[in-house]
Amino acid sequence: MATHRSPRQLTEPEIRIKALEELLVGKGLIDSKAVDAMIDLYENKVGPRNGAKVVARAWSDPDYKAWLLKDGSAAIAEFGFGGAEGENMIVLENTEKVHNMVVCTLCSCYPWPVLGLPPVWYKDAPYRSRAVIDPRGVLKDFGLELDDDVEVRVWDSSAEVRYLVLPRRPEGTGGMSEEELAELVTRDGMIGVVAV
Amino acid sequence: MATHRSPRQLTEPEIRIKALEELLVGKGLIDSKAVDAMIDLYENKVGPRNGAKVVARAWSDPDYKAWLLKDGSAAIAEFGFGGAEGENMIVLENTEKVHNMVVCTLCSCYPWPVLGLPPVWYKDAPYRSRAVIDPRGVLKDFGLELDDDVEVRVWDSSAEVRYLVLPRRPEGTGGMSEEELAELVTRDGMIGVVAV
Amino acid sequence: MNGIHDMGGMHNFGPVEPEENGPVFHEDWERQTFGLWILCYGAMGFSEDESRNAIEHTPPAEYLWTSYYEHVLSGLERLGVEKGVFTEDELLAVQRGGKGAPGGGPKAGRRVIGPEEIEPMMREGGTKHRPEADVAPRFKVGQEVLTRNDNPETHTRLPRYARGKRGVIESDHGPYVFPDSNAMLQGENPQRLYGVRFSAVELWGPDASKADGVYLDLFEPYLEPA
Amino acid sequence: MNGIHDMGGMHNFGPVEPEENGPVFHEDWERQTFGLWILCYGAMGFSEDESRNAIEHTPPAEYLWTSYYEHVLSGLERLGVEKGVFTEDELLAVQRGGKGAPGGGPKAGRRVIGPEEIEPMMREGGTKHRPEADVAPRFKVGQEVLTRNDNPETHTRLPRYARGKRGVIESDHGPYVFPDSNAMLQGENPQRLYGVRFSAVELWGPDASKADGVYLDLFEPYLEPA
Repeated sequence: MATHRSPRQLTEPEIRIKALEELLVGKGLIDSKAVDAMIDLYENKVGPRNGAKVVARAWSDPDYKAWLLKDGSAAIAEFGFGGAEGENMIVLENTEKVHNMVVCTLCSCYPWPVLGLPPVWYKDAPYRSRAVIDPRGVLKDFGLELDDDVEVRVWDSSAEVRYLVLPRRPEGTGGMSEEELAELVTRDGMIGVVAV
Repeated sequence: MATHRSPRQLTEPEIRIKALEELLVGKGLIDSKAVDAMIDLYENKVGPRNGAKVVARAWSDPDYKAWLLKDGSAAIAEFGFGGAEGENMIVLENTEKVHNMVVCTLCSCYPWPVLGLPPVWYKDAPYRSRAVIDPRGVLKDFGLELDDDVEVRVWDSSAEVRYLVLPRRPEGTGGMSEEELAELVTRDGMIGVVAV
Repeated sequence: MNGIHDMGGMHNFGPVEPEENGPVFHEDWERQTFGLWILCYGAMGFSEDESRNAIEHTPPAEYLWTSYYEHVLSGLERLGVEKGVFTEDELLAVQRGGKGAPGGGPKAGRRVIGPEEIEPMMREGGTKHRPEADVAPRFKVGQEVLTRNDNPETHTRLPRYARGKRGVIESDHGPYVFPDSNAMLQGENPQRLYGVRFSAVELWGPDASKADGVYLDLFEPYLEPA
Repeated sequence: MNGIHDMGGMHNFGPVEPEENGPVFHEDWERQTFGLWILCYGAMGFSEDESRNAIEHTPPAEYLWTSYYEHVLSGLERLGVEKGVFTEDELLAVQRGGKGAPGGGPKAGRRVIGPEEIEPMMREGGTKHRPEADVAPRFKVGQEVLTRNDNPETHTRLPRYARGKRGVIESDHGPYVFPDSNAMLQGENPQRLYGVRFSAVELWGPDASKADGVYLDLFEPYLEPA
């Protein structure tokens, strides 16, 4: 009886993933080289630098910005970004009076083509539980304090639409090129948990 | 980084309780013999046999039953049962058409003077989570299937009132004495998860 | 607090495992934890509301991973530090075989309860009913009420599944100590306590059994007229 | 399912720990789990809705105690068995250094995806938008709606905190695959998807910020006219 409440002992994840891959490769269902290619794609090729380019263009080109806010998927595809977990994109503009932030309370939906894979905190309980009930408290954890009259809009991406935040262009960047602007854009700014 | 998500290692409860008692005894706040007396009271003296006596009396004596249903605390005090976690008692009568069951979803409130300390399952997540949303499913786990037209009343003891279920008196017990009847009454019957 | 303890209505915890004639305690440490816990109410100087509040603050993963008396242990360790009875370092030192500092805490001078006092003390109990409190009822039996949809980060006894829901007052228990205040050391602040019935359909939607209902004892500040 | 994954609005999980420039993967096994996971969609033959459903079925204590890619592992192990790709015994045997049986599972004859196919496949993606589906909208932008208070034990994308709540339709995204059906292998059953705004006060009570709101994309069957 004493142990019936004890949680089941979990095998180390290293052993579990190794066994799973070995099993599926052995059954001829998986090519290990394809696994490596998948990892390489999202570890080294697709990431927040993509989103930064989109944001920098929107900061530089009013027509592009208008298009981006009207049809996110199409305007983002202009850069060749799209596909898995970003098929249907909506871009949210931060202004003086509106601050947008994105969460997925139920799992960790995230716009891969423009931001890559989500950071650890985005997938964890503290962010997922608090973002919808205490967004201003979460923003403080990230060092951002907003005035009471700024409207905070929290986007809980509960279905298949994915959201990218268009941060406010920082002051004093008037003379910068698109490439220089892109350097200023952070992943967290495009999730909407910090200003840029 | 790899470990920042790992749960904190918990010291074995054996070590924790020993340290706690040693510390409090050392500070002159606790008498170990009083701890033993507390354990003895609830391990050996106060338990569901108390409640069974109350139920058997109610089955045998219509006046007592009427009193019990009207003023549970007073009628139970007749037996000398009362005090901690049973100061304010309400007794719920099961009938052909109404089945009562008791839970405490928020912790594990339970009528100690008549039932003793709660069983493990009463304190655990499966019972606490399901009793209110799927009482008939829980009753099936205990082997009790009720007709659709029986009204199930779930009492979530969320404040300081404590509930005791008065089970239906079994068929064919007409000639039994109060003592014999008390032998039939089970703890689970008085929580309302089984019939008697 | 919308904590993990507030689990009414959750799915996926598996079946209930009945245990008809199990022992009261399954392990010696459970036995000791129970006994010490009840004495700590007096020795550390906390109320039942504070005890519940402390237990609820067990970190959620730990709350689900460990058993009831480990939650109690967690609560006692938290309260001992909060009440200034001992420091965390002191506790850790004793766990490692060291010694605690003598004295400590606001209750250090208190009279220690002896074994012969236990039974009378527990048979006496301590009701939280405050019939003498001058709080006229706002609601009457039979009246429809709507529970508030408050989400305090502090202790409360209105479970999440029963918030923003329509029910009917079934009974008026009179004034009781208000846990939301008492757990926060803001006084007993007695409030009228009502037995309220909610239909299963109201709580869980149209697929729930039409016949069934859930009854909760709710304090007046949790309720609004429907 | 009212599972532990549905954690929006819960308290006591502690502060968010920002990590500005962390690596994409913190451990080699996370890297491998991610890569294998995405390939398993094809190799085992499951949809994203089934994947989410499997991950949600991680036992609650384990869900909180372990990290994201362990939930994924748990989901993959569950799906592999459910889909008949391997047995639990077989998996355990391989974990212990044994060999799995050759073949197995409905997808055993499927063409294996090679490394050169990865990038085009992911850049193509697979939208769940079904503009061609003939489902006329029941609601229009600007309309007030009330979310249903259903509590299915099966997969759904209406979080608990947004049930029985009043919101306003902000946008109509058109027809999308309905996860509640698709996760249960009951077909795509496309339903109109709406962006709905809820005020923070409606969701969390009068103490919430008056200015703020939460936006959710909700399928038409989740909604009723207000």
